[in-house]
Amino acid sequence: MSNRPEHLLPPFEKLPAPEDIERIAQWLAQAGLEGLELSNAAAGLKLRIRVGQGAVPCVAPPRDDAGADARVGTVAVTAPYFGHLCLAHPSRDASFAPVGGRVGKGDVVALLRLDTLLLRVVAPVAGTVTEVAGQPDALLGYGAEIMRIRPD
Amino acid sequence: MSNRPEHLLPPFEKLPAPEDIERIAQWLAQAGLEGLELSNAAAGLKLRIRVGQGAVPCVAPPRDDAGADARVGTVAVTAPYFGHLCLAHPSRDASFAPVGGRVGKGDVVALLRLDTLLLRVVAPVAGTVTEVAGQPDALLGYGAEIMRIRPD
Amino acid sequence: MSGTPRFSRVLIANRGEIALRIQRACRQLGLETVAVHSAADADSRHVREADIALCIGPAAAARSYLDPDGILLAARLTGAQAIHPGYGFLSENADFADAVEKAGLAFIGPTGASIRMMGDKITAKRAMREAGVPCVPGSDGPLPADMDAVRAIALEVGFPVIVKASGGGGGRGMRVVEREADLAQAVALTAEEARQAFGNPTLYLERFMQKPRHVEIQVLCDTHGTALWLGARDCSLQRRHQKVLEEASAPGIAPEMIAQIGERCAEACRRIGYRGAGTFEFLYEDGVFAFIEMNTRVQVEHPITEETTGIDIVAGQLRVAQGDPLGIAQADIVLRGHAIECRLNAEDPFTFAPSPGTITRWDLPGGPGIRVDTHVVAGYAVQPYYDSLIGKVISHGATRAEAIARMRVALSEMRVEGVSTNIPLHLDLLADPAFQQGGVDIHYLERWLAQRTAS
Amino acid sequence: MSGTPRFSRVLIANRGEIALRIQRACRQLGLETVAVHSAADADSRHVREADIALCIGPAAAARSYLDPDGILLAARLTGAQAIHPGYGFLSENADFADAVEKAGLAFIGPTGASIRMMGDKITAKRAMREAGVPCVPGSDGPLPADMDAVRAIALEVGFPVIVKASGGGGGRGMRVVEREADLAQAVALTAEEARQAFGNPTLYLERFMQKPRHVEIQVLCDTHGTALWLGARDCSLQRRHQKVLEEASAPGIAPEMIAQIGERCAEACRRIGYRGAGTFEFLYEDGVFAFIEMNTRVQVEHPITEETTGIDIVAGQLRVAQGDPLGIAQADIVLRGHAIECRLNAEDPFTFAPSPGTITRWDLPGGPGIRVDTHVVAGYAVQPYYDSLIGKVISHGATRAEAIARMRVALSEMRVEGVSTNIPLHLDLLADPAFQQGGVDIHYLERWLAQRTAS
Repeated sequence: MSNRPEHLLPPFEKLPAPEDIERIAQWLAQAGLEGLELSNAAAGLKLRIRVGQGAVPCVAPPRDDAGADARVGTVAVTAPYFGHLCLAHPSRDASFAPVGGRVGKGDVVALLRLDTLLLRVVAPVAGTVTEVAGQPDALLGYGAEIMRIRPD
Repeated sequence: MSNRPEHLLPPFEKLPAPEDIERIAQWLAQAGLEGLELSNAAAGLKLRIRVGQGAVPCVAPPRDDAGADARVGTVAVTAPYFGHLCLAHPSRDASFAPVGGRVGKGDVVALLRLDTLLLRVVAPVAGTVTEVAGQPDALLGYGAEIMRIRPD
Repeated sequence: MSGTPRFSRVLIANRGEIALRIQRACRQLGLETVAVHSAADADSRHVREADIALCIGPAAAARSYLDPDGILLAARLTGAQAIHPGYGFLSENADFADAVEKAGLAFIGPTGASIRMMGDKITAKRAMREAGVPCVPGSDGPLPADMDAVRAIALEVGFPVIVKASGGGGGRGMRVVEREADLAQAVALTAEEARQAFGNPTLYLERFMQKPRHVEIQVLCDTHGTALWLGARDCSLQRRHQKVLEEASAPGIAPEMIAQIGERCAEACRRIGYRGAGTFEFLYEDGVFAFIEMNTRVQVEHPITEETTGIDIVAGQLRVAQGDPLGIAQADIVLRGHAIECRLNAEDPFTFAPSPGTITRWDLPGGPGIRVDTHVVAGYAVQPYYDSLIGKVISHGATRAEAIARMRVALSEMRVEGVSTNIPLHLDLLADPAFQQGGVDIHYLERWLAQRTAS
Repeated sequence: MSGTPRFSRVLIANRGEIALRIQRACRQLGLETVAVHSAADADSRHVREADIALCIGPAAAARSYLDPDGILLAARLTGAQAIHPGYGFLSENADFADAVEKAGLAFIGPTGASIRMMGDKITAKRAMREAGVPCVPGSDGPLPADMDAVRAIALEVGFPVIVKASGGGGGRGMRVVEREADLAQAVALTAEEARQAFGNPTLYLERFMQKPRHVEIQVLCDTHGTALWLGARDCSLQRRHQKVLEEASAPGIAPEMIAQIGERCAEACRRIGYRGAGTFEFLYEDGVFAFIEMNTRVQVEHPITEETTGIDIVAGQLRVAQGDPLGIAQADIVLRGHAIECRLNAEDPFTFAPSPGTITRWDLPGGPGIRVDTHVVAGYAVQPYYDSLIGKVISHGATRAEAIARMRVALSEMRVEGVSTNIPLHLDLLADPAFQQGGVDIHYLERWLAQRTAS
């Protein structure tokens, strides 16, 4: 009798077809989930789907707009959460990762400030910063592009 | 204070641009009108647009569907009014213009029956009937395609 | 419905939103529909959904929607037993109404005789006066030659008055008189002008309404003696005599006064044996109502009355034409809240030039108190041959303020691409302080537009 | 609004049609909105139109709409002073409500304490009993060991009864007893089963409602002592405990009986200091109302109550949260006509498999008595991550028959392409004679579906 959201997974009465599993895995990945377990006690079935995430840095596809060429082969650094963008440490002047700068994988390239909280944004790959899209102090949403790195 | 339909012609305060006149002429032709007179007494302007109609038999453009090739270069005979289609005279058996038959320009190729009234449908060009689309006794709307003629 | 229905298949002799509106009412009542249409409207929504669709001519209205013979023939060929004329086109053509009935079909509207009477302003006003419907105070005939007698009439009518030549028209042969002192000279001048211009010095005199509002009363009558008035609408916001935005009820006019006028309108309907829906249009200023004309058909703005009364006017027309009693009494009609209608036109919101073309995006508003009447769907091509009305947004709220607020939200969330619309004009109007206060006169919008252009 | 408003910017912690519904109410009241959304909903209509939009996480609800910390942080970063939780997600999370208030923001809903009380079925029922809200008749505690005493209880409750194990659940450990003669054996068997299955032979007993209807009462309460009931809704048409089609009022139940129950619900609200909107859900059979639970939030089906009362429930929630008095009394609430809501889901109408995808055509219905609440516009992509609700069509008519007729016309003229919808199911249901007669029970739809599948 409640209006709680229903999960939109297919009814699980027999083992899903491989293409269904693939589709579910894709949804999971897009949804930022790591895995899923379906079980049907009556039928004695259980299905676990796990998705490797994070390990897949998002290489930008070629785009139509100006500068598209320059982006081919670069990797976007996106906001892992929302918050105000800090390209430099609040107590210092120098940018973490200015255009042309080199970064190592896992280096802090920016911070997200949430009130008093500071979240680190790290480089998903080692390489050279080609472009910084985020404006200092702008409120960024989750997934917003902060900068692009050309991998070594 | 009335809700009568307003005619949707551009305000006529100076002479319309040639492309506007062309556009208006096109609307008129599509609307089955022969001409239009715009006048602006204050500005002392008057514009007459006349459209030659009827004289332009509608040559079918090439179409994608099956049989398109066969239609290239043929002329459609369309219903000049609405009514039930008679492909033969009610008191006779033979069709006015069966497929493969030859017709002269202005020949009666079908009739439209409106209750007790009979309207003649004439060939817009001389040629050979390539296709009869209209079903006998069907209620046709104005402009419905009855048959196609390949001009001589 | 009582007894054997007169008809089960209705021919809709119109196009656009009202054709769809009629079709919805027919389907709701279980009636089949015949959509007769021009070649330009073949892809229209109501055509697609009709039980029978028949193209009766080219785009030109004269050869389709305004062709009485064609429409009667189409009714015969499709087996329709009734014809709904909508508004505009043939809806107030008395001869057509007679021809329909003569052909044994039901005309969904009043009798030809009623249409004819109301179509003639002189007979209409006479009938209204006799029924006690207030008309503009005036001399009720030619002015006498004696100036003292003229003065007495003017004083009884009340200044300002307007002196008019009986033979005049089009703004010529008339003169406004503000004060008694100016009356004699004005009468003499106007009589002389009239003699020269029209060869007839006969004058008459009426109260001059300087800043009147347009207020109208909706009526609905059956053929069993019931005539109901369904409240008032204020349609003062007009541009070039075309209504732009309407509301119900009329702000700032006491319900008791509306009830008094409404009752007289209903009584007039009973006297003349009026049937179906109709509207009594008035000018209103300083507590004075003056009858202008009666529209003997459903109007564009009927939905705001439906919203405030809960009565389906178009379904009511159909039931009345079937011969059914309305089944409600005046006491059953309770006005609830306030409703506003914005007419959406495909036109430039500044120049008002029509904007025909294909509508590529058509995101409609919704939510509480929002009703949309439109024949448009995404992909619809606005035709250049007809009026530019592409839909109506109707808001309803417990108060006028709530209706305005809902309309503003609704229009601001509409997205239309492919044609220009007057939505920006409506949004500006809805934000206008004088509109928000309520009760602007029929010249207000033109002044407002002139000022907007100037600034 | 009276006094200084508590907030001028509202964070909408939800998605889909209810997020848009809340945004409309905010804009109507002149409040700014913050749309927090998941990455999957970036193109959503309310996100596009919000004053501030912030993506707070990926599609997974756990990391967006169900993330209390993230939502509170988002409120702080965007300067929102109030949070509307909608339905589902965090709307009935008492800890979240407390955290919001503790952060100095207004939670647009009842207090955490009210949510907590109603979230626990035992405390909820106790509170309801004390307030005179009827609960299912039963033993009100463990059955005594003495069989004569059990029999006396069962006779007072009335047969059929259901004997349940206190430790049971999920359909196990219960037994329906039709006649007094079978009672002793049933009690013995169930107790033995319960001892074996749950290690606890304690039983209780309730009236067994065989074919109950789901009837619920909407309430709306301010913080100044006013608690109103807004009529009843019948939501018996359910599939797998999901409501499919709802109507107001509940057909065939006397208004006096609804008024009596409604007054008790309002009284219960006054007793527990309830604020905002809420719903008392009942099972109803043979004149007996049995309280099930209270939903402490706005419900999907709130529009049908808005249509029949003319009260904007979501705007009411906002006003109450501002600290304003509702400004109306129970006597001001007049129920008018009948309303029906059809929930539109992107799903196969036969298999009910979800049908995510891009909606390429979305032609909405309209006309009198038709309201549409939807976040969908043409081009919208139905996300697979959330529920499949793509909109609600609400019809309102002077009578139930008119509401049904209008809904049938409305749904039949909708055109949706790109995804499958349950519109065909609704059309079949609306044509069903038992539905048309009214008052089907909560098992009806499942039986109807089983029969449809079988045939």
